[in-house]
Amino acid sequence: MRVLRLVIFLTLVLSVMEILLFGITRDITGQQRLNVPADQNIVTVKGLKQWLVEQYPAIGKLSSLAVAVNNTYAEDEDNLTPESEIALIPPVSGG
Amino acid sequence: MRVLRLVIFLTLVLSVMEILLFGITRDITGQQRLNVPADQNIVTVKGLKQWLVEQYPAIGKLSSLAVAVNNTYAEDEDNLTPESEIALIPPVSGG
Amino acid sequence: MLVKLTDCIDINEVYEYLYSDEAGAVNTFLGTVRNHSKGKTVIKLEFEAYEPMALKELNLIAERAKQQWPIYKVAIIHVVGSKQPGEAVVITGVSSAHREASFEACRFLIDELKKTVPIWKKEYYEDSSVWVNAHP
Amino acid sequence: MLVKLTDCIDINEVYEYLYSDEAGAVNTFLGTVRNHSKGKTVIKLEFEAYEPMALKELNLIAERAKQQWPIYKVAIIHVVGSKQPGEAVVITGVSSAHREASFEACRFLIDELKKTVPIWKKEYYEDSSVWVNAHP
Repeated sequence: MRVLRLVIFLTLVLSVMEILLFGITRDITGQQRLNVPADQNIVTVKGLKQWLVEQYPAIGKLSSLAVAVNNTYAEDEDNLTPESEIALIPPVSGG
Repeated sequence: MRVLRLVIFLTLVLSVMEILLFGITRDITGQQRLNVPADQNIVTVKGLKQWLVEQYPAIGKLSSLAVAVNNTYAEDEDNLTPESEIALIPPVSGG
Repeated sequence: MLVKLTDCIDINEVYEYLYSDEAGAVNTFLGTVRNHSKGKTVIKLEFEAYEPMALKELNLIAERAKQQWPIYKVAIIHVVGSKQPGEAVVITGVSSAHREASFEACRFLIDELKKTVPIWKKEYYEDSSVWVNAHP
Repeated sequence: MLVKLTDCIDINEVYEYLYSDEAGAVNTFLGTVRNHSKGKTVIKLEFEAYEPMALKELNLIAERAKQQWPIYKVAIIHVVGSKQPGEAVVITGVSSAHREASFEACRFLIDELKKTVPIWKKEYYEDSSVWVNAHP
């Protein structure tokens, strides 16, 4: 019983996804990084975007919303794993 | 008779046209400026070009030949007067 | 390729890098902070970058330019941090044998930079501020 | 407008002139002496200008650019005399609110300069020399 609890605990902790935030999404969330609880069962880019918009409707009002995985733009159907570096990319405005 | 000679002399001297030369036309003629004798009766840009090509056939072999009158490109039918600043413009190659 | 993020752009460094005895043409684009935007007086701009990804994207753009045009050297430098009107924000530069390639590639660099590189700017006016491009 | 013929081009002078708190975009084109031309090694170039007319034509081109694009400042400087590989020959530059106009106007300046301005260059190779463009 104790062993089972430990396994569940570790699984939850290890599988928390951390999302890096920049620009306006820092202002919207009031945070520089966001933890996605494992029990949300988010496995794709599309799933992450939907969850974010539910949590923070202001994110749904942006001109565009992209997700980068390991410093590369990801497609909606791409899979997410907790080991990846995941970042939310609101509309860029360099230059 | 002496007065007539003087008038003819002055007319010739005053009506000599001076042509400024640049670039390859300096090399062709061996001169920086060219005098067109009044007795050649050259009155247009076209006439000047024809005369020049007769005197220096190498000028006829250039990619283009323009004439500037008072620092402005002139057309073939434009008139020339000895009072103008006249320059021969071989193909330009600035830049 | 001279590709970096920096606090302050040094134009002479860019020219020294781009200069080459083989190249006859150097085109550069410099973006600076305007004192007006959409009718409002701009006090300052703040630039934030997702630095590792921004560098990766800048290098990708420079590589694509080198594949697309016969060019010798490519420079792209963008600032991060706070900038006031008149200050340099970005410079793109290309050297090539002939001018056509230098103009086209330099234009490509700045156009692509504005589309894909994860850098964000916040414009500060006298009484408000806004993340540029954030909303339709 | 900064329009002149000179012995030596100073890039910083050009940028100082073009910079403006109103302008967000500065495009410049720099032409330099290439060490090769049509397969031959270039030793030096000699530039000769019909100076009063060259200045008049350069000013005309700058004026036409100002009529055609919404631009703030225009610079065109060309050298006269002898130049070695790597040295600057010509610089054109434009500042404007947005980048499109700066690229297009700067390109126009150098394209027109090469077509109409009475300046001639002689290329010196190891064993010969030629007036560029003189023959078909």
